[in-house]
Amino acid sequence: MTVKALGPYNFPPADRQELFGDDMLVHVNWDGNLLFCAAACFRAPKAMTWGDFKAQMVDPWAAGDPDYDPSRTKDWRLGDVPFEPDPNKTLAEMGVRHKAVIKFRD
Amino acid sequence: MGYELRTMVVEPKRQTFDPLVARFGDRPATRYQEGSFDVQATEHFHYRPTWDPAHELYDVDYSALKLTDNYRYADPRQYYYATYVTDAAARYEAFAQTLAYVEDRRLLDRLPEGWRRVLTGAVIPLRHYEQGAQLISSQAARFSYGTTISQAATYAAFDRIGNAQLYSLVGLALAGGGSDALSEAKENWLSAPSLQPLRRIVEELLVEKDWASGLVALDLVDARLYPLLFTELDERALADGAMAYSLIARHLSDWYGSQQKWLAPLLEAWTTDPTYAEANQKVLADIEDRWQGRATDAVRAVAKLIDGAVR
Amino acid sequence: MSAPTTVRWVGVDLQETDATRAIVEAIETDNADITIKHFPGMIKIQSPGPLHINRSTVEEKYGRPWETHEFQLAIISYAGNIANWDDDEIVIKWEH
Amino acid sequence: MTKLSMKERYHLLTRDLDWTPTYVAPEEVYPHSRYEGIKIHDWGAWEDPFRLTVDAYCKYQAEKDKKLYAVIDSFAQGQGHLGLSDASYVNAVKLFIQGVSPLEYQAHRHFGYLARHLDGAGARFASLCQSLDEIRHAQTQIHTISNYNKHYAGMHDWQKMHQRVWYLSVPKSYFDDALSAGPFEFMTAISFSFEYLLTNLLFVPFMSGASFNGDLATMTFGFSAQSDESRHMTLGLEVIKFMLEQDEGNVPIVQDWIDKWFWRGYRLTTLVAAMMDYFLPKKVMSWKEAFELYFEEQMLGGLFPDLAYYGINPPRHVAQAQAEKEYVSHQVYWILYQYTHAAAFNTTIPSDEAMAWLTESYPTTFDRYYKPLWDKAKAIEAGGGRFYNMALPQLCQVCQIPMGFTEPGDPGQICFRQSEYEGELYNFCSDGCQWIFDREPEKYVQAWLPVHQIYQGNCGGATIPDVLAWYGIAEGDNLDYAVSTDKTSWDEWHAKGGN
Repeated sequence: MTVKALGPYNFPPADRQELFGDDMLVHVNWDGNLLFCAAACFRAPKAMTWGDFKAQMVDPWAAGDPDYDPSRTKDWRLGDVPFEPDPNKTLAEMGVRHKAVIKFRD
Repeated sequence: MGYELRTMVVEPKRQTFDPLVARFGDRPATRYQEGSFDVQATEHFHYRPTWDPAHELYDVDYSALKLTDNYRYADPRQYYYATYVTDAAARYEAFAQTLAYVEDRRLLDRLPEGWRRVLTGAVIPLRHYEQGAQLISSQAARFSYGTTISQAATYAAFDRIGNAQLYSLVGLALAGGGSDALSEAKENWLSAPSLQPLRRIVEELLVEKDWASGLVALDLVDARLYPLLFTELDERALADGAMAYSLIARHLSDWYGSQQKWLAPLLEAWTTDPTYAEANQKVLADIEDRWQGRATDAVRAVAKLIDGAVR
Repeated sequence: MSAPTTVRWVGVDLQETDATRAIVEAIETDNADITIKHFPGMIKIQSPGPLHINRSTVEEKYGRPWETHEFQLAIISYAGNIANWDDDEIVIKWEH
Repeated sequence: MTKLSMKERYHLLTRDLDWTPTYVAPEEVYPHSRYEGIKIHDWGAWEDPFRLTVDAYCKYQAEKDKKLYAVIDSFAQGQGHLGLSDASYVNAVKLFIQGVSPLEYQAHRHFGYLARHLDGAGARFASLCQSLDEIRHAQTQIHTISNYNKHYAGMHDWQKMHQRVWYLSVPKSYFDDALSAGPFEFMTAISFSFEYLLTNLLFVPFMSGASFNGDLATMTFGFSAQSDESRHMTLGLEVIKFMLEQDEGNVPIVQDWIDKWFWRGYRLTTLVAAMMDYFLPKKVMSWKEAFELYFEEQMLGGLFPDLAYYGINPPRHVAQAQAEKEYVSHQVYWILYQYTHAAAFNTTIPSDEAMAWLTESYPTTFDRYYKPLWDKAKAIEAGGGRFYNMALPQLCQVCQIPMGFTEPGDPGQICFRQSEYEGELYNFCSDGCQWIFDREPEKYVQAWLPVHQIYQGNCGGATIPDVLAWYGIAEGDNLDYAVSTDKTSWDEWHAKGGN
């Protein structure tokens, strides 16, 4: 189904990847912990390593929960596909795309 | 606790909303100002309209006539909803009283020769003209930019359908409460040669996309039609002893005065705008070129009918 | 889960003011089996069948002429379909 | 001469004004009324939902406003705001002027559009009346709340806030969605789904809440507006029936729109759910009770069996809304609570008394899922902190609410849905929102999502203070109620007052 309109109706997405250049938006959710009401949204360089992403973005945010222990994160998934974090791989190399969702548990 | 509180005066922290403070200073704003200035959204429209994908939901480009600041214009009557309906209610009440008097004294039956023809041939058919005028005004109410303009156009649209109902009430009264005079007037609107140039203008203005062009061109017609019917002809009615006509005419002539009160300053705002004055003047001149002659001809055809009916 | 509803209520919500009291009384007079609930500032009237508001009954309760248009000054909301609104009565019901 | 009936007379004063143009093509006069696929064969079959002429309209409305403005004036002159149940109540009023009044205004403009662009004169006149009613609502709200604005925070720049602040993109995008649709879909969205199906959930409990909390001015404008609303509801129902009766081919189109706009409207009302259960110091009824009374009983129980006659089913995804009545208000308030540093209202941890009421009102969910969160927030506060979420949240592409809703059947698990369209990913809070996107992706890819715009640098800067300044949020508008200027002032006024 498409939009019915009086004239061509095709506009570029307001938050398409190209507007973020070498960066992209990445969502991270702490599954099973409702303290954070929703997944966090970060702007991160595609070339950022997983190690930096976790230490510089995920950990400071999750530390808003006094019970957060950065060493206890586990069960990582990209969308619904499990992955083993490799701190030296870049987000792009891991297959993380603009507006993708990463989930973990503790 | 309540009693003690009432004796203490709490000083306000601010007098009004920020956009009004920015425009008029930090002092209490009028209800007209608070309900009008900067009320319409201006940014971050989420989706393009499917009925006009080339524009935004609110867009200055719905007209060629432009203002540097759209709130450069304000309605001198300062009508917001409550004051508008209050005045309108009084106007309709006054008209109802006039009509009741006219009916009570059977003044329509006592109209001198020819005046009935003026009513069914020229005046009552304006109920259709006014409905067309409502559509043109509603186009302005939706597509103009900024609440001061769109609000005045909204009330004008409602006035026009109100006028259409006043003309219809005259028609009902003329036929003793029945619909015969209305049918006759409608027939005239659709086929009498004296009204066809007028109907043609209205129909062509209905397909005019630029809301301001529609409004301005309609005003060119109004500016000839209303003085003819309700000022000049009123003189003749008085001379001729057509009391009912004169009593009714006053209400329509008053309405036209109120219409001018909001519209004339809008034209002035366009022609004196610091940025767009020159461009606007050209657009307005084009509108005049296109419609003025035709408006004159259309109203002349109505005048001719009247001249044939009464002296 | 939806609360199982066998009765298809129609109803009106009216402002709780002195001026609406006569209307409420007229509704009570003309409609059997209605239920009335009070909320702050508001009265909720529900009826298992069509709800009638009759001009003549309201006029009797007010002791003065009353136009059905005046109902607009009292009503907050309603449930059902306004099947008729003329000079003499207002009827709210489900059609099908 | 026989006297005309009310119906005949009304007909002559409205529909008989119309004529079929001959100098231009009729379809050129009404160019917007065919492209949506709705077929109307006979506008003459339109049943006028009410029979008010312009003179009667002005008379009754002037009378209503005379009463209303007298109350507004006396409330202001008598410093009625000092008699509220508590200053925290004003947060509900803030949400109203920021989020609802601008919608009234949008409705005003676009019913003006219907008054121009529908082919049927009866429907146009009803729309024109509604266009006037809606500017009435916007203005009476502005005028009532103007008095609160003089004394309380969060309302001083509502116009700017409505267009910029993250949570207000929820109502704005909802209305932008309706306005950008064709005239028939707009009527299904606003006249039917919003005014008929859902408006009671917004207004009636809100206004009863205002009354109960000492806000007579708001109660008066609310109930006075509602008296117009009953006309709007009638129009909404007439529109739906008219489309369904005109052509069988209209039925699936209307069903689709009902499905879409129920969910869209329901998601919007979850903000009201949070307001009802958490913002009002004195509670009137819970969201769950209101939902059962006004939606389940009256709409699912009453209206939809009527519409079944035409082959219309209850809205797709309605079961999800029914399941959520047990917990949705807690989820939305929890979002608002933890992002209060970026909001133009104040939230706080519910008092023990309020918490007990929540436990009692939501016996199966509150203690199990939400009380533990509040306990944690309390613990953080006991340690001298205040729990604020310091990351920007993921937003739903369609409803634009932070994605804090949970999986059907599991209030413990956040719900994620994702679609790919032309090489880009889009995220949704629910099956309902995903379904809406997948129907019309070209529309929803345009959405101005506040979080994504902040990250593009379009919202005043990169830091929270930059963005707040751009939002029009000043000191005192945001943060916890405990440290708000509203509370400070209230305590001061009442101390002086001898309390």
